[in-house]
Amino acid sequence: MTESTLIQAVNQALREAMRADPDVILLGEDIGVNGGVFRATEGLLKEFGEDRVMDTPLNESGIVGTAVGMALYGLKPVAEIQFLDFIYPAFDQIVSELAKLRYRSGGQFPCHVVLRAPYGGGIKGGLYHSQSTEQLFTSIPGLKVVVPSTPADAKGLLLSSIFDEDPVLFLEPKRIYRSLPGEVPEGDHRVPLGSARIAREGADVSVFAYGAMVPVAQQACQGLDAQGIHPELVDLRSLVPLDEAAVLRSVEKTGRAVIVHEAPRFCGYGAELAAILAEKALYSLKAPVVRVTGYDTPFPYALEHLYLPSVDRISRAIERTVRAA
Amino acid sequence: MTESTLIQAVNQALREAMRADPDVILLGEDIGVNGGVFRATEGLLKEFGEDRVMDTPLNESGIVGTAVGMALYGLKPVAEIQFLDFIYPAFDQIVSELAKLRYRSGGQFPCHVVLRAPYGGGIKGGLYHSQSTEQLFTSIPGLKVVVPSTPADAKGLLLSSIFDEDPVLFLEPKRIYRSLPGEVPEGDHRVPLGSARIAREGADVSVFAYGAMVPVAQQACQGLDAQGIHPELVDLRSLVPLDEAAVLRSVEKTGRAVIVHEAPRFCGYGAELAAILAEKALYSLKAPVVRVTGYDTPFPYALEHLYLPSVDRISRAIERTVRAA
Amino acid sequence: MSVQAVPATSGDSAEGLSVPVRKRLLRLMLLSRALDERGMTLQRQGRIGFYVPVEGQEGAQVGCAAALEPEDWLCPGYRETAVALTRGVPLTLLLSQLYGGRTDLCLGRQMPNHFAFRQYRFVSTSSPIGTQIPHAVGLALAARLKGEKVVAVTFFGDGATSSNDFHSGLNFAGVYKAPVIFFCQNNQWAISLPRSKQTRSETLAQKAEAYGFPGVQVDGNDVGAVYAAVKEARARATAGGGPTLIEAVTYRMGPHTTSDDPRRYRSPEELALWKSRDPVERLKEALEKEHALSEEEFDQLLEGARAEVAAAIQEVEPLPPPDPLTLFDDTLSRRTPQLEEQRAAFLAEAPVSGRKE
Amino acid sequence: MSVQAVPATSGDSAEGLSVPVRKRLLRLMLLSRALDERGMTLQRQGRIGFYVPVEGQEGAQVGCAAALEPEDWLCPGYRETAVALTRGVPLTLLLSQLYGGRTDLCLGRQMPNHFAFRQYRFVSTSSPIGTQIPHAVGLALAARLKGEKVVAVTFFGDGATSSNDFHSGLNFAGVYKAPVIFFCQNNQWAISLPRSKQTRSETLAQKAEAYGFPGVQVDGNDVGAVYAAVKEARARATAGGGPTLIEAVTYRMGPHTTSDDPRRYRSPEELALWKSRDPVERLKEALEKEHALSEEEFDQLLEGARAEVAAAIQEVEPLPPPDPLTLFDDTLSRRTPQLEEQRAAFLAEAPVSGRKE
Ligand SMILES: Cc1ncc(C[n+]2csc(CCOP(=O)(O)OP(=O)(O)O)c2C)c(N)n1
Ligand SMILES: Cc1ncc(C[n+]2csc(CCOP(=O)(O)OP(=O)(O)O)c2C)c(N)n1
Ligand SMILES: [Mg+2]
Ligand SMILES: [Mg+2]
Repeated sequence: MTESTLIQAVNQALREAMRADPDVILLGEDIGVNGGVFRATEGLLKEFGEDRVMDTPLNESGIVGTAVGMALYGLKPVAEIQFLDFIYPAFDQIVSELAKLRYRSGGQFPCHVVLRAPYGGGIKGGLYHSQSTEQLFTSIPGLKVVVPSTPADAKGLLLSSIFDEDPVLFLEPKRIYRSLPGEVPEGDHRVPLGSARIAREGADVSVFAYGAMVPVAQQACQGLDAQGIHPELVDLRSLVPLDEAAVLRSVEKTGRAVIVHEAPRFCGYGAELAAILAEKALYSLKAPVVRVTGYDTPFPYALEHLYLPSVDRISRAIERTVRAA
Repeated sequence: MTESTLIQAVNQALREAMRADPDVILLGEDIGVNGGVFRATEGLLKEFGEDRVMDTPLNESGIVGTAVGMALYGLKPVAEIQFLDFIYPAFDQIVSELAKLRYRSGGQFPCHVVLRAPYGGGIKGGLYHSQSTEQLFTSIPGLKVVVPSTPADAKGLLLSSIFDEDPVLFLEPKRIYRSLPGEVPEGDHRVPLGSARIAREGADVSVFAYGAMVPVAQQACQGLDAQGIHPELVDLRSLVPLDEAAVLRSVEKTGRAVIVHEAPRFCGYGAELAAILAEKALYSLKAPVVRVTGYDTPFPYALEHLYLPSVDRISRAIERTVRAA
Repeated sequence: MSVQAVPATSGDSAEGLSVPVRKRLLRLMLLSRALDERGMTLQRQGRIGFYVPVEGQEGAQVGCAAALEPEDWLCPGYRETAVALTRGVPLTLLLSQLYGGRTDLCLGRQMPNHFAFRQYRFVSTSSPIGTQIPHAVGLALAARLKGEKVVAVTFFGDGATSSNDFHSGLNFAGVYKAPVIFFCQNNQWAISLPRSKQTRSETLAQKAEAYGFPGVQVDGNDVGAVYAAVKEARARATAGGGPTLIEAVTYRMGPHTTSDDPRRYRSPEELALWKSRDPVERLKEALEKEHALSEEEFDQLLEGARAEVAAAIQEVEPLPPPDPLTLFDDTLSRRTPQLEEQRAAFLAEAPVSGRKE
Repeated sequence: MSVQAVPATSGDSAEGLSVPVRKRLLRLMLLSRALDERGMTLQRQGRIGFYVPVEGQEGAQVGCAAALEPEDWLCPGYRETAVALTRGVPLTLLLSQLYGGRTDLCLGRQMPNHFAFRQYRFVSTSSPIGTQIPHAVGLALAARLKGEKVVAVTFFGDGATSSNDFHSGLNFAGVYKAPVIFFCQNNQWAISLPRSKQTRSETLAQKAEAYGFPGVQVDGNDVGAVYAAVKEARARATAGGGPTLIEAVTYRMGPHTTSDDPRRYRSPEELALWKSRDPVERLKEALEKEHALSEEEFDQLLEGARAEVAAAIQEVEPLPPPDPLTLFDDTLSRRTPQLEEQRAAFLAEAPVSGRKE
């Protein structure tokens, strides 16, 4: 165990994977000489050379399309998209190719690519360096979507993603890249995809969050203890596949649910969570489900602090939910 | 009033709009000489000339990007995307530009473009000529999403979209382009965006549908009358903005909800409807919400008839919901 | 370049192609044509749902595929039936896909002509235009990394040169000197859009200039010329010389697909002109001029091809559709909990839902 | 073309540019440089959040913008501050955007340097690379349809030539002969990627070949040469001659943005070489050689520029941030029911939620 930041954990996972398997190839913009704009790939060019750490031209559909080709051959490409906000030129490759190759070929051409992308707000990045658009990917059958919230999970989930058989979009909460270091197991540490983590046990209400919203929700939960409210905090970790059993188990216990995400509310990922509860936990629900989310607008710059779910907003939503009839 | 097919109604709306306003410009692949692969633009090149009915090269980001530029100038471009399945090369232009220009410029650059796209299954079009991916657009703040289900609404909603101030994705249910003709008012017939239509009044359960699922759901509802089950069928018509009041009103009356769409279930548009009910109608709900949808897979070819929600599947879901405790 | 432009070479370039080889190519071209004949008819008869004809482009496809090695990777579009035939894919496998039946390797999941044959390094085809182009770059780089001396070849049309992925694929290939052949069949039309309105560039071959590698225009109806151009590009690529863009100038003699009516947008005169350049006729005439082929032998070849196709249809047509439960396979390597539940519900409801078997 | 390639022209081409005009251009270049000095410092001091310097590219930007007419439309990237200055946008408006304060026309919604000035036909800037390129085509076609004799000019970098929208924009412009100028500032770097690894094409200008219209490479550090090239392209476009791609060869002397550290990827020698080609110095020396400018006058110009910037900062800095309720405006022309409700909840919770005012 060593103490690492989340971004260091990402770097460690990449290094581990590349050492363990010569088929792991990295590609992306500025990942070589520059080590990535967030330094996720620091030192890797030096250790593994240009053939395995490829600086690419400025074109995301080229990056993903090339990675798809490598995966069709049997390599394990891990592509960095500099910011999730810049993934859209590759959207066609993701939706039409990456996610559909296995199915459409009757299983002849599985296509295992990992796309790493820093996402989310809180870094004063404005409209195009802050978005949280996981919901644009979670509805695409054939694609896994994973979001760590701690350094240990970042390493464990990334290693699992790289050695998975399916395409994975790996979203990195850049807001906590450096701010919340934690213990990270050495070596081949894996966290299975599709299993949620109970970040905090509680009895009064279930709070669901992922990525950078986990520590914010955690703080809100802690603050409520004093008032005798004991929320359970579930860190989803993997949005696809979703650990539905964990979600239902928690709400069956608490009877109440607060869902937190940075993305706008309307048709956000939280909608699916709420829908599952309306379908499968209706009789357990003692209070309306509540979503604490970004607003249904683009992401602002100067007023970012008012846009993102805060400890305050989450606390109030939890209180309201617990107090509801 | 004349009897028209849905595709004829689209054609009429385009013609009306172009006659009324010289700023209305059409662009897209094969829309000129060929009149569109579905003939939506039949006869328009002849009437309005090449400057206003532009056949474009094969590039959707070029189509949408050019339309954005025209709209920035003040024109009212209406772009055809040949199949919704082929819109993804333009996704960056839609997400990053079209939907954000008004907001990011402080209102200086509103950007009013209409994107028309045939969508959905039931025509044996397989993986790439059948998808229903409205949920990839409804979560994008700054974009309206409209889906007619009758010829009259096709005309009325399209005319409203063309003379709206905001970007609109106008999804045309190609499966019923020709199969269900209906009366269409002559002239400048408008149906306001954001208002649902009660396609059928009922008391026992609310069925929500849109586009080509409306007639299928309608048939299911009719079949149940004999069994003494009287569903209310709400045709949403506009997914963004959603007529939330109409949704809530219906469920407050019936206490039960069945949501129907062709798209895969997980994170589909139905999730938002269910979430709204879990948040705002929990105390009215007498039974779990049920979604009848496509499966969480890509769209099949040979087995399409088993994939799409059928009268049978919808009927059974309604029955189950009405019978639930 | 106008639509009617006469391609760079004309006649039949026999360069290095012996009579027996050319006869083999002719047989493949005829096989493709025979399949087209029946494919179009089967669709009209409602026996298959859709069909994409190759007619007119057999010279380009057969010439290109014949110049490749079995280890080379192919990233095709939806019109590459003759490529698959040249590769040796059995007719029954092709027809299984057209029927979407139980023996379709793709389990009936795609429209006709969207093939995938892993065993033949013939990558799965999709409908969106151009997306296969960067895949070839990735395959080529992967193969090079593993020390394989092979190329990846991607097939696409004149329309596809406008696609985003044409740009990204060619640019990446140039930067990494990837062993790729970009094989563009300029068949003059992208559905109803003529080549002249697709781009103002004089040739499509010259687009390679933008990426710093050679572009070659070749008479696509001259199977020998195509063969030679591909051989050369392949040799350059495997020797480390990087990619080549080949523009094979040809013509789509039939409709875009069975959904299309070309009379809406092109003239009978144009069609007649190009019929006079039919690649099958040209190869036939050249062989006849050399007294290497008789009318009789030709007819035998054609009838043989037709019989092969008929036999394959007979074999494949009676097969049932895929097992309904295959709906729930292969989206991911394992089903999500939600899909598992959907499958269970499907099974529970099956008797009522009109399962076909 | 290697990174150090000497541009096509060198020295200062005075073609048609009188001394007073060149002095005006010099003043604008100095204004941009003065703004850069302060912008970089303000960011380091935490007074603004981010900054994108122009330093080194003033010749290209000022030369281009000066050759245009006020009715021409501009589709900029995020590094076009000197274009805005040349256009006549007041410093206070630029600074309002950098501060994201109450007087920012964009209401503080975007990162610094992502300007929008409708009144100046300076279209709203975004971060994604290349997206503005096809907008220029649409604007140009719209203006032509309305009978306006204007051009649309879009600004982008060497990196952006790899973007999908470079391809789509140039191809559409070629097909429709749209009156567009594609103004590429090849500043040798796309963050850490050198021009040589961006594409294997020898020049960026030659990429126009793929779209059937002229591409011109010009010394971007020679303000007069840029001016002349843009004038010529503009004349051709407005006369119906179609688009031009201009590659202005220049250099980004500073970091990519305040988030970047160029020492990680480029050598001091390279920087020194390009400092010797500084466009400001070159114009200054040329004017001095003609005895049209004294050292003293130059210093006055520079100090004047600095004073202007300082005054504008003083005016703008104290202004409060935008009204929090502006969060809920302008997503659509009217709020959706859901957003209306979110606004109401925000208002209800406002006192506790840390509203700044
Ligand atoms: C991205 C995308 N846009 C539109 C279409 C619809 N479409 C199918 S084929 C075609 C024309 C293709 O022309 P070309 O590339 O020349 O190939 P050809 O059909 O002539 O072989 C179009 C526009 C599509 N399949 N994909
Ligand atoms: C689509 C997209 N991908 C990646 C980025 C991240 N990014 C920002 S600027 C930049 C380099 C741009 O280089 P160039 O076009 O040469 O412009 P310059 O910054 O040199 O002016 C990159 C990769 C982006 N903004 N958009
Ligand atoms: Mg073609
Ligand atoms: Mg640059």
